[in-house]
Amino acid sequence: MSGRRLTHDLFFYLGMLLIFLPFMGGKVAYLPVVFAAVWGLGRFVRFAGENRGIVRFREGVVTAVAERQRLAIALILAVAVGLPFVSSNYLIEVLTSALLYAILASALNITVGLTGVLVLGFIGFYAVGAYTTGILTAKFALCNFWVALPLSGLAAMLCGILLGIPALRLKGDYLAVVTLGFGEIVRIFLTNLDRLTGGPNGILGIKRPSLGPFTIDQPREFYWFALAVLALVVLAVARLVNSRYGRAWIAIRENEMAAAALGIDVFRKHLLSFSLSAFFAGIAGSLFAVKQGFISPDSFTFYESVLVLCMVVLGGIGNVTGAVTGAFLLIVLPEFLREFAMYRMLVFGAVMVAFMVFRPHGLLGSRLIAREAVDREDAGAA
Amino acid sequence: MSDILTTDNISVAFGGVSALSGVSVEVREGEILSIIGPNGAGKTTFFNAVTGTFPPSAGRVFLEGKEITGKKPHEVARLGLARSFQNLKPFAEMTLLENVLIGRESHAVTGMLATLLRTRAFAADEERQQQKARELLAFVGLERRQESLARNLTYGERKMLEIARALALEPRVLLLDEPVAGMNPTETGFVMELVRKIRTQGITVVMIEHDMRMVMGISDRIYVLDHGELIASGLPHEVRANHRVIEAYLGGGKHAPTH
Amino acid sequence: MLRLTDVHLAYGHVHALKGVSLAVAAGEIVTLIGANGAGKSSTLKAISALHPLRSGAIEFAGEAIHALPPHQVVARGVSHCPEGRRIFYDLSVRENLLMGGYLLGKKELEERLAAVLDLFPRLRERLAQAGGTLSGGEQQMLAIARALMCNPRLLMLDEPSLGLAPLMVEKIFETVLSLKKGGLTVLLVEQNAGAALAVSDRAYVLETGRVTLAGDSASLARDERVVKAYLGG
Amino acid sequence: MFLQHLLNGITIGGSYALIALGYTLVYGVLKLINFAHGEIYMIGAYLGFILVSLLPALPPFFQGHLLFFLLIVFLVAAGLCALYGFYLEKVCYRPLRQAPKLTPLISALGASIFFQNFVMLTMGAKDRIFPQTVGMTTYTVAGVTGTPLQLAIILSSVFLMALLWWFINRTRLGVAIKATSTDPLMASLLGINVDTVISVTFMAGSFLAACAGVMIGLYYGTINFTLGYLGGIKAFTAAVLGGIGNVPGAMVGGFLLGIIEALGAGYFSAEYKDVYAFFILIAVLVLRPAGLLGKGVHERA
Repeated sequence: MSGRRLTHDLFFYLGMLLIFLPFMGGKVAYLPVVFAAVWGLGRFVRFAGENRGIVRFREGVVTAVAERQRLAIALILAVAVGLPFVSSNYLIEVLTSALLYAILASALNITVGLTGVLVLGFIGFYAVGAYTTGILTAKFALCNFWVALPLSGLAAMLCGILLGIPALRLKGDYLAVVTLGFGEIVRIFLTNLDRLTGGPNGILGIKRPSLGPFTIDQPREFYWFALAVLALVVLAVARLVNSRYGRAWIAIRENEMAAAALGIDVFRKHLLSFSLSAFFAGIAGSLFAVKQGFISPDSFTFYESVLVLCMVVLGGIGNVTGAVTGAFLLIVLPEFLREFAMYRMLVFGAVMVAFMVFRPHGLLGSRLIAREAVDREDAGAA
Repeated sequence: MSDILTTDNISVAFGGVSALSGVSVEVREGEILSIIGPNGAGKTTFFNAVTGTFPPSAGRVFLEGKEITGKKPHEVARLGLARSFQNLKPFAEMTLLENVLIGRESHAVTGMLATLLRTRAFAADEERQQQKARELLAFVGLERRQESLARNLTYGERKMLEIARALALEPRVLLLDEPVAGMNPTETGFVMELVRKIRTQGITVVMIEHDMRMVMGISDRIYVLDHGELIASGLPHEVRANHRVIEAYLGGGKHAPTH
Repeated sequence: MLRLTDVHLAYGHVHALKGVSLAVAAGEIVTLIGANGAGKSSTLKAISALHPLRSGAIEFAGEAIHALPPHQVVARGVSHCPEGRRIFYDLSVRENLLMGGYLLGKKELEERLAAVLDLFPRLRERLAQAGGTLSGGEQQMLAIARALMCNPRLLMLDEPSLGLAPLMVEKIFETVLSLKKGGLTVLLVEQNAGAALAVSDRAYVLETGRVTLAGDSASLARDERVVKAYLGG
Repeated sequence: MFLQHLLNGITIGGSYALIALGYTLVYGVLKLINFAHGEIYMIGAYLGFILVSLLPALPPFFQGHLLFFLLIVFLVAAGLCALYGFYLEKVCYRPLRQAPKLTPLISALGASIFFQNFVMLTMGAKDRIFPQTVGMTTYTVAGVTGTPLQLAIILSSVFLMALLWWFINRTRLGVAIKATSTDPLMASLLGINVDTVISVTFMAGSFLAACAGVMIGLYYGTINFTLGYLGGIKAFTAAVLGGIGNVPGAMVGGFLLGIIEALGAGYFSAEYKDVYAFFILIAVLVLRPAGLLGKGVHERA
């Protein structure tokens, strides 16, 4: 290491000290420790990035998993089904909520990952789904869960269509802001339409569903139920991806003009992906309502939208399994950080930054990376 | 021969600047027609206006006698008017096969439900489209690379992929925007052969091109654009002799384009 | 003055330069010819450090420059006028030129501006106009003028004749010749091989990322292979 | 009544505009939404709070020259925030220049969560009350009630915007920012150090956001660590309203948003105050997709 680099690093951290100083009061002593850790991590990652062996190992793993997809899926499913037998009720609750987020992330992946449309207020659809179920089954007790479930999906889908028709004519970041606006509008209405939504207090006493003689009452049963729904959603998304729909979506993401010139109705395909996402989000919302038994606007903040988006990106944009993985990571990981209690979110934010900086393509890599690995082998063989 | 594509006085203006003014052309069925002219003459603008990418501000466009003015690009494409782009636009993160399959989209018939349930009809349709896509890749000489990602193609290969993709629409008329720009003579020869083969399949070809050997070698007729206006049209040798064309484009100077 | 030694460069999987070695002496005009994708523009990009080398070395005036960031390559006196002109459309002609002389001192900048405008009197009339409103030929002139603002020792021009009317092309090449008379070294990339060979001293032919032919322009212009492939004989 | 709402709207709008400028400047050079920008604004407000709280401990000279003291507060808070902007770019964005489009967005959100929790841990989760510094005397002119503070805020916002305008149109570094926005590659070929330009852009944006933060702190009197979220979203909305990437657009958008909100809250219902902004935004975007002052999206052939 050259002396110049060291001076540079020194100034870098001194400057950081300076900006954090006003907030720290007497606790400045911690900072150098943190800086030292950050510095060390940076060095390590640089080493890892330069080390071709590690890169090749990762590619090997990606290819291997891609080749034994069925086996991998069966294995994961078996573990997922068996998990409740060895978990505490608390852990099952956490896992169930991870399942719901996984549904959301898979749904969002359709628009963000496949069509390349950034949606920032996605939780709005989730809220619509949850409130539809809440209002139908508890507030006015109009029908049972099994009727409310599809209706929740459809209600969210309707919102998606109503929002999509004007909004999808916009491009990129403008569209993102409009969806962000939608999320906020939903939340503000939920807070203020007291008679319908219960206002800030929300809706209480939403019952868990029953099916004939069985109720899906126990945490464990509900977990399985959510798992089944997730499996269906993932299957549906995967099948769409590997069909003309998925291809058209990706084509639009890559180049709208070329896609249109090849006869693809860009607007309708956008709207389709948007409303499908909304539908699945509504279904997830419905499950959320019955899982909690209680919903209020506080559960549907911008932060939740961001969280779901992070799941998609963290797992690897456009990667179906990536979205699910991202969801589990982001829900289960903070649980392990519980011991840090108040520092949990601080660490979480820092980890998010670090993760993106060091693994910009997400944990599992985008669809592209996996294919590049295969294509490289072709090129090598040719 | 009847006219398959005609424009009636189309004009395009961008923010007050006229890019195309009062251009009327008739494209005859089965011919190879070239549009030439200096850069900025409005050739690509003409393609954009015809295909609905940037609709004309005045005038009308007819395809097989039906008016298509102001229709969306995808509607125009489905009616049988396919195009390639000057700046290459392959779907970089898709394989070659998938790229061509996008062009088959308007011929695919399976619905959402069949796709989700993976019905037999779905499988049959998918197989049919893939078969056709493979044939097209073979047609342009890319069959061995069908599983490669489009981003890993060379420049010339990308141009070929664009043509295959446009052909996947099974168009009546194919618009090619500078198909041989930047290619060496061998590759140019291959494309010339390809364009002739496309015509024998009953597809009318309209192309924008700077390469005079290509233009003079395979065109049935030529239109010349300059400053957004049509300044000449006719058979290759007529156009070559037209003094306005020489002045505006071909040039007599010692540094005139020689290739 | 400029020397490339076994330069390799790759964009992802596309291996654009596969061991390019060439040299440009002070005061000469050297042309790179070749088909699209042969590696001409990539060579220029490698020299101005827009893309890191996979291996090899680039030396300018005796100093290795391939590890420098782009702005420091410019500071050493290498100016690159890329393909497609890349005028700042929303900036005025004057601002465009001032950006070209970004590294100069205040007084130096005014002097340089006056000198460059003497070369391109057309631009003087249009100083306040936005760059995007110029005609194609004027834009090309502005691009060259802007590249000259930093008072370079080596000027690299990428396809200056592209898309211009024949008259304009002639003008551009006359300008290049007059710059050479003023002592500037020029590295030219051209599709229009005939015109480029007519003005340059020496030339290199690039094919698929390699130099396949090199020599003085006059004999290359007569070389059978060049005539067949690039001059359309 | 109308004029009263208008005055309140302009006061708030000025600070929206200042924050919006940060979004717009950064978007110009990096084509990226700096989602942590709202937190910079929040940190600016807290720095202002910390500095103002120091007043009683300072020599009496400062108590006597309050305006001078406040000027120093502004400069120090804004200067430190400029450093925050510098670090934000350096740590969260610079390594991601070549990364997929959404990656920097996520890292920005991470930074945002980090900053929020950092401030919460060090300054507490409860509202902090700004010490009374400027007298709260009110003046009523033609039925419109205003404070000297309000006037000062409006004047300083306008002054800061003029300063920015001068910077980007009259200085070489400023023009380099514009040049880098249009074509970063070309800028680097002309000897412009694009990294420096980007750093400066972040610092300028953060400087303005911090000023807005201190102003809002003084104006409302209370601050909270969640301040950055809504402020950021509103300002971002303002930037998009005017046409993101467009500097005058951000100014117009900011004032407009402030006024719309104040009028909406005054004439309709205050509960839905935040909704009006979004509805107007959606309406504007649907009718004029590139924002009010934005240029139409056109492909250069």
